[in-house]
Amino acid sequence: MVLLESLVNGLIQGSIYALFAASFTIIFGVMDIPNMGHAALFAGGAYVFYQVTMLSGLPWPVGIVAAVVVIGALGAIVERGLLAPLYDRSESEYVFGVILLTLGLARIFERAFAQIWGHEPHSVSLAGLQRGSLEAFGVSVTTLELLVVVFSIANFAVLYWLINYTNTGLGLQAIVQDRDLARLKGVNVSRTFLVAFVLGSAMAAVAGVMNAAMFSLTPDMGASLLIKAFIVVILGGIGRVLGAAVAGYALGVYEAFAILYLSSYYIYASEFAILILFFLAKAVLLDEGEENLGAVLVDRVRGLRGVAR
Amino acid sequence: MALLEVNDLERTFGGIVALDGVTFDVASGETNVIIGPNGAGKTTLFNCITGYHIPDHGTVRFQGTDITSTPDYKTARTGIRRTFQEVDVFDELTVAENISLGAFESSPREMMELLDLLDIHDKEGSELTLFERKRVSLALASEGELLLLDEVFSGLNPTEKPAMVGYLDALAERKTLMLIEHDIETAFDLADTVTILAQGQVMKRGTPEEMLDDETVREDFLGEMAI
Amino acid sequence: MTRELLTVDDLHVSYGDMEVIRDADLNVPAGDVVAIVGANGAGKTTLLDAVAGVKAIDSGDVRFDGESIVGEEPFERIDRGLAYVPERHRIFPEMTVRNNLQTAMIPAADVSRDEQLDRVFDLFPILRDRQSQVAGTMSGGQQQMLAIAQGLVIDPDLIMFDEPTLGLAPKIVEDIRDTIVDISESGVTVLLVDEQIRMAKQVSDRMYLMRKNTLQYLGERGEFEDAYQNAVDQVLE
Amino acid sequence: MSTDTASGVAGEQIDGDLERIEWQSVARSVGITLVLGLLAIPLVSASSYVGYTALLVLVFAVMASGYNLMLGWPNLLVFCPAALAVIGGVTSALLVNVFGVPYLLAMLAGGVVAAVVGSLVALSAIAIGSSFEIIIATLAFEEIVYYLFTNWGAVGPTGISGIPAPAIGPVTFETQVAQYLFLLAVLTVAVAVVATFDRSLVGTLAVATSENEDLLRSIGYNPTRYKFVSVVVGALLLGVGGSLYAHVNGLITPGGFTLDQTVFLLVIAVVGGLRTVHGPIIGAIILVGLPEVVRTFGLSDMKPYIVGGMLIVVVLFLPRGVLGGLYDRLGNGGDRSWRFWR
Amino acid sequence: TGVLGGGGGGKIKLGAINPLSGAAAFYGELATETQTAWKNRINEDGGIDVDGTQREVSLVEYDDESNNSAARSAAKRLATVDNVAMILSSWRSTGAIAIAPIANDNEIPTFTHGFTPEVNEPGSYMMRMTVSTVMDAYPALRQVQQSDDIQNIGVIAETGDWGDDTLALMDWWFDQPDNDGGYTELGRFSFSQQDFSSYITKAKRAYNNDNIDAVYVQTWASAMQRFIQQQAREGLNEQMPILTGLGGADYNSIDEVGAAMDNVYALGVYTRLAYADNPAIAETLSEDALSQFEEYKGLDAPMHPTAFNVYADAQAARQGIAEAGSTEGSEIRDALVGTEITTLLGKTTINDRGQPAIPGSLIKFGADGDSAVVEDVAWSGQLPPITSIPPNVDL
Ligand SMILES: Nc1ncnc2c1ncn2[C@@H]1O[C@H](COP(=O)(O)OP(=O)(O)OP(=O)(O)O)[C@@H](O)[C@H]1O
Ligand SMILES: Nc1ncnc2c1ncn2[C@@H]1O[C@H](COP(=O)(O)OP(=O)(O)OP(=O)(O)O)[C@@H](O)[C@H]1O
Ligand SMILES: [Mg+2]
Ligand SMILES: [Mg+2]
Repeated sequence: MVLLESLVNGLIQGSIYALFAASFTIIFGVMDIPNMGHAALFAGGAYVFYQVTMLSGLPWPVGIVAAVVVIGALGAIVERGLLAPLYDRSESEYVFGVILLTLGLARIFERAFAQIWGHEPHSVSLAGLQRGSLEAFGVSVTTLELLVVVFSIANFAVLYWLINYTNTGLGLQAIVQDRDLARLKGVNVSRTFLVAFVLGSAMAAVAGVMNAAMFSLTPDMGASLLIKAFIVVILGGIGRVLGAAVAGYALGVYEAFAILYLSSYYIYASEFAILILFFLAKAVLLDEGEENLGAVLVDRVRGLRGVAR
Repeated sequence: MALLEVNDLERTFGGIVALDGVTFDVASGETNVIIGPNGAGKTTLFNCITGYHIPDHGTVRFQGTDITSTPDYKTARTGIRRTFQEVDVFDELTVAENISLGAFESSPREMMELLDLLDIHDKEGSELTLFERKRVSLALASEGELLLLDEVFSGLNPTEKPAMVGYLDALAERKTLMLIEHDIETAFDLADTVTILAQGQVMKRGTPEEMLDDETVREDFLGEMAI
Repeated sequence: MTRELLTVDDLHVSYGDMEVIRDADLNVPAGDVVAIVGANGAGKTTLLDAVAGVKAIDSGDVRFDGESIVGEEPFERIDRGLAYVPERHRIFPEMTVRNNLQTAMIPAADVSRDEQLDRVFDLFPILRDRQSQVAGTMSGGQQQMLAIAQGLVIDPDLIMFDEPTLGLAPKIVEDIRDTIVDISESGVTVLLVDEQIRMAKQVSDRMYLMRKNTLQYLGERGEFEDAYQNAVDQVLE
Repeated sequence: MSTDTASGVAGEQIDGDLERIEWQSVARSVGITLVLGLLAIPLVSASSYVGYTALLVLVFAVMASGYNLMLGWPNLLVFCPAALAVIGGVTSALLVNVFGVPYLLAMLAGGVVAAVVGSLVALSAIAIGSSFEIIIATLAFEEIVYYLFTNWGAVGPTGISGIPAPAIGPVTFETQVAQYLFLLAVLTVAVAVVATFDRSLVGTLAVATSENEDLLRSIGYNPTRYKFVSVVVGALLLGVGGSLYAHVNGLITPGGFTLDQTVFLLVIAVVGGLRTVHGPIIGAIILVGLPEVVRTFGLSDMKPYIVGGMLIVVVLFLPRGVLGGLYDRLGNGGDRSWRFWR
Repeated sequence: TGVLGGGGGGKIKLGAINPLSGAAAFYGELATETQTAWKNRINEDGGIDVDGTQREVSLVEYDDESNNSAARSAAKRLATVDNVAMILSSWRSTGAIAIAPIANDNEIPTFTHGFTPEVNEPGSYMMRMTVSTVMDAYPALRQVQQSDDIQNIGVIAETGDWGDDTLALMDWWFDQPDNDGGYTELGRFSFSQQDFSSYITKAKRAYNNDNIDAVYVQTWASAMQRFIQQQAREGLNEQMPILTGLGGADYNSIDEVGAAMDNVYALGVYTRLAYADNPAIAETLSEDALSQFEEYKGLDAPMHPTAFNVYADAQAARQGIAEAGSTEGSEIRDALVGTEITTLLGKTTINDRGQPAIPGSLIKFGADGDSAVVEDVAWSGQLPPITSIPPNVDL
């Protein structure tokens, strides 16, 4: 009973992580852009929705469309205007550059949201979905929570299809590996990247609306989710859409159960410890496609021992 | 005693058998050329000798000591140096700096003189032409006793190849060389012995003349251009 | 009169202040194999890059099948049937062999994918066996085969090879040579950059020498021997 | 000698001895720091507030110098400098407060403990290998340090307060000018460490690891070693910086050393110029000083725009940071490490 | 322009450190607006009477970015560059620790909202009118003691200092021989927690197993609201009361929580003012407080409990300066400590450690259709100035 309920809680919590991570996967996981401004796009979508529905009184579908369009356009401007000039840089310059630049953007956006809409939490209503609820086996979930689960799964499904079964997805993978060669092989580099970034932004906008409807709307609404999303995407394996989905839900479920059994301070600490161990284990066991575990282990241990040389 | 003794080396990658029981010796001062089809395991053999990869089975002995599982940076210090199939130099360092990093005992100047690099000593790695890069990477690799050179001629044009042969001849006076090569003509010019590797196995070893005399070798491995 | 499939007129290309190609004219008749030979750094790769649309040109004209393609993006040129196999087995190292081929087919809207895959797999059976291997873990020569397959898989009208036999074993070089002859016979036009020269002589119908940034016409099939010797002398002097 | 003149090649450029460090150039770097630092004293003593800001600049410059060693040379994306700094700070604060250890000893102990922890971080980061996984794993490590400290009675969420000012023997650096001089001395030592590292073979090899590990291994060097040394030395400086922070402020709270602080240090290092000896100092002046300028002009409201805008401009137009950009402009490659024998 | 430091004869310079950006920015903005409204009112009235001369007030405000270092530099700047007579408000606890040495060294009386035993040392220049988390829990614990239905409570608290102190208080309280009942720790969560369903599940399990009869939740307002909403959605409110403290900080958005407030006990200190229309609540407010609140309503200041509190700080500052007849920090402090201060919150005294004894009440909410209503005042009286755990004041 409690277990079932915790499982449901975990899945819902996981869906929230997954919801945020889904749009982040394409921008960070696939396109290799560590976008620190993603939380701002997320909140921005919700603010546009708030403006259109709660302040201007238009129906909610208009709000969704407006959020998608405005944030998608914003994404396009950011990608074309600010990120594109960095693509040719060496790896470390690129990573630092993108992190700092999007951090700067995040500051600007957060401040702008606060100045326009205030710091106080707003509540938004999404077609009254918060109210309706379903009950089965003594566990109740709201319609909105269900929708969030469905939406995040649908997001991942679309992404999975897009990355693995479409030209755009193939092109994306190619660009990330070797931009010049991708162009030479006829991938429309600027369009593909633009499309993907805009798609990621638009997905973030819708996710933001849902998150705001579930909880409340503040300028820094996505901040705490951003780091989880980083974890989820990397845990799932860069570029692996399904991996990110699984990691998102795993994290949610882990937290839900950890609350039941672990002294609460250690939930997050243990989460992070597990994460580090996971990376270490993965590095040792699955060394870039090598399947000879023994040899890899020996290699690694030797590499470390070499320090003392 | 042979300088290098390779005994029954095996290495697989997943289901792919790259080396399948390779055994041979290289005597000190000898220039040994390894030829064979693409994917035969030549590069993997170099990787296993240097310790870049650890073989699944078999041993590598250098100057009588077992170095099978010695990591690559240590084998480099004991006297086995190599070049990579993808020519590599440090792009952000100048030629002189590159070579100073590679040289432990001998003087960088000597090496640069030998390889005609003095004139370009202050060009950065990223500014070099292919031939220059090849020479710098050769210089980086030339400190050891035994030099493993992976396709040093590939991509060089007909005027550059003879020059490269000249450099290698000069090196061969002092060092033991193993070359992986697809350019049969040039390679056989240099070779004291030739090893044919195919499907991870040593097919035949012998002098260049013996190879050219062998009908099946000619047909299967040398191609008509070598004739 | 044969139709000129590719024409380059008065082409100038530079890197920064350095002019790498000066006043180059090139005619590639449909169905022929045209070879360009020349020393390292002469500008051959740059010429192909310019024709493929990955390197911007300073001035001049590039026409494909009669139409100017200057300013077009590479994907537009590929869609016209212009394939390019760049030098030194440039492939996508972290993708599988199959995905490498699929990626190459993205801009070629009208080819039948499975058929094309089958065709290149027949040409390079090793690639069929290694379809799901991560391309970067293949041997150098295998990667070169993949690079060539990437060019062929779009069923082009004109294919440009930049040193296609680099790093390939002699037997495979012969296979590639035969392949070039085969595809040429099936109507595909080939523009070949080769340093080995020997192969260029064997397969080409027309030959150019790239020397000190200029392109010099060496002659038609049958006239090569003298012209070639001349050219080599010039290079060596 | 005659061949030299004949081919126009100076002997030193070619026969450079990698094991030999050019102390002259190290001394130059240190000298510049010291002279400019001393020249600024009138500013410090004239206004106590400028002086206070100057102390912060020096403290952050020490920390960022340490961080720069990890980021700039081997390009290891270690994301837990704040954790290493707080470890140093807490160690030194507890040693002084609880055990009455003399400050200088406590400061060194802070550095050493941070370095020991840093060595574990380094080994893990090297084993993990992939950049983004290193980022997340080290971020996670930072969180763990935060949880452990907030949960540990001796520190707790409100941290340690009432930490005495730095002192050497009987001399306590109470006044701002005194503290400034002490911090300047420590920073000078830090600059000496970084410059020596930079001009040494180890530093050059650390750079080489970021370029091509396989090639490095093939010529007999173990990249692990040079990455390791960079991180450990960096951690040492971070620990010392954390100790300075604790004793200058009299307070250290775990909450002040989380992601925000890490990002702040990252921004200082990158804005100043990665892989430059003086970059972190320039970065600290800009990033600690900027908010004060903003305040002075009554633009507090605009600060996020100003800081955000500055980050964007730096990234777009000065990718190698202010100092790196300056060196590029001057065209002399500045103190790029591998120019070690020029 | 004649603006000299606190000691001169021109305007009285007061400093303000408010979080205008970062996590607590919402409160910082409220503070700014309220302080500005207060200052304008004072200056319209001719200023503060300092030893016979009417002097106007000027405010120097800095953003602490919700961050300790920034708070510290701001305090330093106010103390050394601006030479202010007093500093008003700093939202956060660790921020208060960061600025305490500066306030003390420079003898600048500082009103802070942070709960921090560390700064509440004898002779401290750091003072406050706000209730602390520990004081927060006090009426709830009294309620547990008095109620027959509630014996054991489940406690859910933030990770961090406030949560720690809450748990410490619980330990101490239930250890006292006179206090029966007990508590179970149900979990800690971070400040930015959005989803509480797992905690509620855990509480529900404890409730169903008869281990607890109510939950006590310690957190800030927005998170509290989410908690209440989620618990109501689980249909749990009717059975299991939520006790919460929070000084009643901002249940002004109760409209948004609506009927979910059913069966919630919340401590009202400044919130009460928002329900002053309710006769039961009005009972708990003094005449002075009510009339001052009427005055407040005439200002252009936010109708928000946090704003009421900021205003009370400012009122206290005014009283201190006027009574001291000086802008000397030490004299203002002497005038403030131990004196009865009248603000819109009622009559308050601040002890030598800077801790207030302040009136408050525990309000029990119920539901009326879709909206929440005040059902009952469960407790009313003076909250003791708890300065340490165990409290050195008899509760
Ligand atoms: N890391 C790896 N993972 C998987 N397979 C590998 C790996 N390295 C090599 N192989 C496979 O092992 C075989 C031998 O490769 P190797 O590179 O040694 O060939 P080679 O003889 O050097 O060929 P070439 O002449 O083309 O360079 C090939 O089939 C190759 O695909
Ligand atoms: N990206 C670049 N930036 C600057 N100069 C370049 C660049 N690429 C090539 N060059 C220069 O342009 C000239 C022509 O180079 P290109 O690669 O076209 O010659 P190539 O004939 O293909 O030579 P190879 O036989 O070595 O392939 C060379 O001098 C080269 O240094
Ligand atoms: Mg090979
Ligand atoms: Mg070329």
